Amino acid sequence: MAMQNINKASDSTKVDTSHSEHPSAVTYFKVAVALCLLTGLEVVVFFFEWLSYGIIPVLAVLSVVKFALVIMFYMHLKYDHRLFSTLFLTGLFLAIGVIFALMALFGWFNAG
Amino acid sequence: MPTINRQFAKYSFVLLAGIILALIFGCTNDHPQSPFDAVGPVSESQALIFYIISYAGIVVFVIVMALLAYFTFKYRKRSENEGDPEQIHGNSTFEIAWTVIPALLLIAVAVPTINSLWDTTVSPEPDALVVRVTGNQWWFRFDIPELGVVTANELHIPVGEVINIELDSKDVIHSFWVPKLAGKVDMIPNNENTMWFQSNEEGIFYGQCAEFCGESHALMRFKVVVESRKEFDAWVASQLLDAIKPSDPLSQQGHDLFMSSEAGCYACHTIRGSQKAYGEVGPELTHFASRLHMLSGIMDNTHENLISWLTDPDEVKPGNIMSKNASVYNDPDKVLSDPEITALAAYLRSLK
Amino acid sequence: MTTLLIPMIKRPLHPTGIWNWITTIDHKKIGLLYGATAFINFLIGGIEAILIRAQLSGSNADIITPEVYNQLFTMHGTTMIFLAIMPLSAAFFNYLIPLQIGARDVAFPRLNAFSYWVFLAGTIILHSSWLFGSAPNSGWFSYAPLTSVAYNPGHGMDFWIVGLQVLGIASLAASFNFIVTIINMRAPGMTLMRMPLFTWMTFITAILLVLAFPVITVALIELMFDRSFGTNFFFAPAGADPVLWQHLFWVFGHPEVYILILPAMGIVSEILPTFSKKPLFGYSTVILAGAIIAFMGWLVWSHHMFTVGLGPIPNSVFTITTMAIAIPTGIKIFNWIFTMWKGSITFSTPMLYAIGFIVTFTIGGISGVMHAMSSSDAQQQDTYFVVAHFHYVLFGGAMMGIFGGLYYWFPKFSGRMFSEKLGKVQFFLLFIGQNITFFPMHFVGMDGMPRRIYTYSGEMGWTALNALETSGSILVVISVLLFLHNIVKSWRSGEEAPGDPWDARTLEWSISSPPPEYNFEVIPEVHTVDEWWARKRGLLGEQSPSVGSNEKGEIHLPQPSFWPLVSAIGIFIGGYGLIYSYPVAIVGLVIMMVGVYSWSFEPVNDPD
Amino acid sequence: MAEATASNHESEHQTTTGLNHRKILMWVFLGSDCMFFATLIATYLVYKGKSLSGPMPLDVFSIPVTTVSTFVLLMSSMSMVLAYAALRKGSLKGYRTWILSTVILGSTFLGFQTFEFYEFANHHVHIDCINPVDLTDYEQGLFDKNCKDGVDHYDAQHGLTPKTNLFGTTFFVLTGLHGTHVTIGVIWLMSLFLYSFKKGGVTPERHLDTDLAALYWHFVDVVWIVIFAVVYLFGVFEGFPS
Repeated sequence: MAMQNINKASDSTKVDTSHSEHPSAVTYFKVAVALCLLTGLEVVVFFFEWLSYGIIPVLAVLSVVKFALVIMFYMHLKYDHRLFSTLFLTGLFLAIGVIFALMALFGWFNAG
Repeated sequence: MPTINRQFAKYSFVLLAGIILALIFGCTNDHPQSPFDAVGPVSESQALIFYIISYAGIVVFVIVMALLAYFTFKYRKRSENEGDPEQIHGNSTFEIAWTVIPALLLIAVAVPTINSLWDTTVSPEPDALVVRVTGNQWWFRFDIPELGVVTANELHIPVGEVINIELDSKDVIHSFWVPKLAGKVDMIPNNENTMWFQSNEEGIFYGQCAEFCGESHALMRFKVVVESRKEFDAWVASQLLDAIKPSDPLSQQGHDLFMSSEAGCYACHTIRGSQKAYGEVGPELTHFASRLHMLSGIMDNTHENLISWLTDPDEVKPGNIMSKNASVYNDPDKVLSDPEITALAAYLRSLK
Repeated sequence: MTTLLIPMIKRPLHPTGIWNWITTIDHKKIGLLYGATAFINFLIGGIEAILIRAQLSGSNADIITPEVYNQLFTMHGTTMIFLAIMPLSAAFFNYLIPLQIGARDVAFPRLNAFSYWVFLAGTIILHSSWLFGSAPNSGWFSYAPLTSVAYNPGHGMDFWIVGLQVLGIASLAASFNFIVTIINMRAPGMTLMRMPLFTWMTFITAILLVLAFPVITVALIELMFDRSFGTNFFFAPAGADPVLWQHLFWVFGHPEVYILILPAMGIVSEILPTFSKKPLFGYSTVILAGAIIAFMGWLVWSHHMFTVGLGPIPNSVFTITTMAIAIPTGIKIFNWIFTMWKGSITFSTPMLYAIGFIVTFTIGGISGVMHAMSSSDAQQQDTYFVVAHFHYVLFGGAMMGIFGGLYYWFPKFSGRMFSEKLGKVQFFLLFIGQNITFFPMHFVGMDGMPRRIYTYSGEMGWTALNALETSGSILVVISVLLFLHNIVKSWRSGEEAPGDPWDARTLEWSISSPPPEYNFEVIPEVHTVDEWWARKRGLLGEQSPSVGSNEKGEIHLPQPSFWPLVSAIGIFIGGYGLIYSYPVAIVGLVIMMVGVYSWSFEPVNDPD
Repeated sequence: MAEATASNHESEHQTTTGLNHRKILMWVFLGSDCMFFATLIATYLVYKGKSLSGPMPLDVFSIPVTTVSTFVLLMSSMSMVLAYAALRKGSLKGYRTWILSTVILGSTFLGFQTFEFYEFANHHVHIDCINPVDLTDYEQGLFDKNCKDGVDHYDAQHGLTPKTNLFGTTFFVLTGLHGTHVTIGVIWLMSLFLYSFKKGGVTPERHLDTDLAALYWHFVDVVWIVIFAVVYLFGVFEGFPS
């Protein structure tokens, strides 16, 4: 929901591709609202004890969305040169890979 | 000038080839820690893989070097006014060939390797005799829980039987390695490992700690004595007995010293059957004199060696805990006299 | 406050002599500083190696005590890896990258100076541990828990931790700089696929480095906290698993191996085409293979840990990934060999080194595949077989490549020619010496000799081969001394070198030797790989480069600065502070902050 | 830090990609910093649930408090981006307002963290032995050990420090190093705020100085987003999900 609104908002913002490509303050504000809502959702989910391990995918998705919102809008990766995304995402994906590899090697994903 | 260089090159290659050949033929496998002289299924499997990859490697090396030598010879610049050669930028057929052929070769050697890896890692008889090995700076403690045997640095096992090993460490990381029986597996505190091996031959096999573990890492060795089931049973029976009581005045004096609070040996060593020697910091000494070697297998178990050890342990095994912590070694006022050392040695040598 | 400081310390605008070197931000001078410092480190590491070889020359030798022996091999490894090979590569990066891509300097000249001074600080910190009586003694990979205070009191490990952290800052700063330089400072027309191979390998190395060093940084922080503040990262009684250190170390350590070897591969890829008078065979394949090696460097780290007991599944996975690395490595070797195919080969000293590199590196590569076989590796791990393998890769590979590069670019660095005759003698001595030193190690290793033992008994049967190894190492020493003699003598009184003595192919040869301070009078326009070759041979046809107007008057070079040095001094003092006294560390931090602030507010060029 | 502040006033040379050197540098640095935090997070996860003694995450964490501090950090990101937008529009006044807000919000976050560390270190356990409610495993252990006949309650200090257990070690070092990043960011932004009073110090033309600080600041924010989920909210699980 929030994502869609933001997409609409940024679509409606006049994006000048030639010079200043950055979104308006309104967009920034909407992103902030979305971030707060998502954080709120995370905390609410946290108190749903019946979710048990189901909380992990939910939290993972919610924080990935938050992460993406900040780097795309606040850090302008959505509007900037692709090189910046490439440089950052190289480190990011490798980092995620190393975390998962170490978790696997220390038995996180063993049967059970 | 070029001729000088070429001659120099020729001689040096002859020299090098000579050395390599000497090495290959000079390398015998009867050395005490040579894994090529494999005596059990684990080390045999590992040696086989080594041979496969060595021969494959030598073939690849020879082909590559032959190509290199041929090209350097064939395409050397012959005269100063030789024109530019054709500017060849590449050749996809060649490049695909030297991608695909090595890949196939690697797949071919990967299959037996993975096979051997599982065979050598997973014990075929999980219920067979278990030996617990604990690493210490710088000696090995051996327990055979189901038989109640505890010993140090000299492990006896029966021939032709699977032995399951459990590895642990009391301090830093060590590694358990008897080259003729099996490749090494590390002994890590808080992270126990298992391995297995079997010996198809009787004999005494050398082992050594293979992971750097501090000052006297080089002196952390041990022996595995492989004997017939009958001899093994006899050894177990003798190990289960309590220590022999001192029978002559000298060893009695040594015994008293050992148990005295001045020397304090009892605090760290176990001599079963004695009143108070049940320390576990140092090696078990109940049947010390029954061992062929002393001090984690670095020397024969003789009176002279024992005297030199007791006189100045730090000289024999630098940095060891006994010379650091025992008051008779770190306090100049409490140094043992020569007669005392002789008595101690006599007592220890009596512990058959 | 710092804005007030700036006018008080006058900018070193026209310094001469020693101040010229201290405040320089010229990439060429920094490159030479790197090279000289790193070569001195190489000699120190060599002395350590010789002492090790002396102790091992016979059974039960008693030349040095076990404790000193342990310090020697630890410092030998650390020195050669972090203080010799890496900075020698960095010397080439510094000197050559701007020249190869047609730039006047690197992207951040002051950051470049900072890298050097911080590297020097790390060097001094590490070596000074000898003077303070407690050199690190746990091996270059310092496995926990041998590094904890309980088993390793004294400051040796602290020197190691701080030294590596400081060197890490230097390496990271340099790598950030080179990544930006290569991305953003290329001459017009120099697309990525027109860059010289050495530039490509530098680029890949720098990317590996910025991704790998943070891992060791964190591991070292964790170790430092364990030692200094009693945390439990590697403290087994609290439930910690010491294997974590090994994982973190090798997640860094394996890419580090490629950080060491890729620059040498780049150097060889420059030398072979030049002396074969042919372009590199399969230029894009070689680049791709380099990139794949770098990427796969992240997938294989546990092959250093086959005996740790990870279990058969991880060991199988890492066996396969490790073996797969042989494929791109093999591709490179074949491409190098086929560069000579149908060429017109001149056997100058650099070319001999390139060919020697192929020979020894192939041996190291094959023994590497032998280690990949996790089953039989259980018999090789931690024996002299491993020692043989990585010396073939690091000495026979990286150092041979670096020696080749030193000869190849010596005329460019110095403006003088070296003595070919001495160079060739030196090559053969080194080549033979290192093979006599390291080849028998395969055999003693497979004869059951563990590494890192200060003594062995005669009954083991290792004595003869060890004596042979020691005699080989003497040949290596003689040859290195010969190299020094050749370099010093030639630098002083060698024949003057033309701009392009080898009839080479890349842009650095299009300018005079040594290059002017501004490198290129006119920034060249690039049309093809091997641009300089194409220009010389008139292959560019219509597009032939215009000589252009002399824009010399408009060349603006960044001005020298004190602040990189001040910041580095802050780190240097802070380093000792972390080892001995935290208040001193704060003093160091303050000095660094002053340096960084002043640097930030100092313009690149003062207004005229 | 030194890397990030390198050569502030690089003149705008023509570059190969048309992008600014310093901005590329910043992104490479951030990519590299991902690996820094990945190693710390991996250490935390590898040791999760392996502590031999309490307190465990659920014993000390206060999710509402951390939610507030997370909210504060998210808001600081918004004010940062608004400061940058104001500068691009040429409003120096707006710039100062927003950047000061960011500094204040960032400092507030650090205040929360200090408070949290202090609370954890001085964690107090109160167990009602007669009518125990909602005991965590750790408290149950204390209950079993201490609540004998005739004891009606148990009170004790069971603080969590970096030395206490693996959880304490990994938690404090991970969040502490994040806090160090925030501190550096606060100093950086504060410097920009002060510099904006110097004539020509901060101008729309030199928006890059602020842009770089902003990128750093947002990165610190996204790292916290991960830490909040992985360290705090995953805290419901004492150990591995197996």
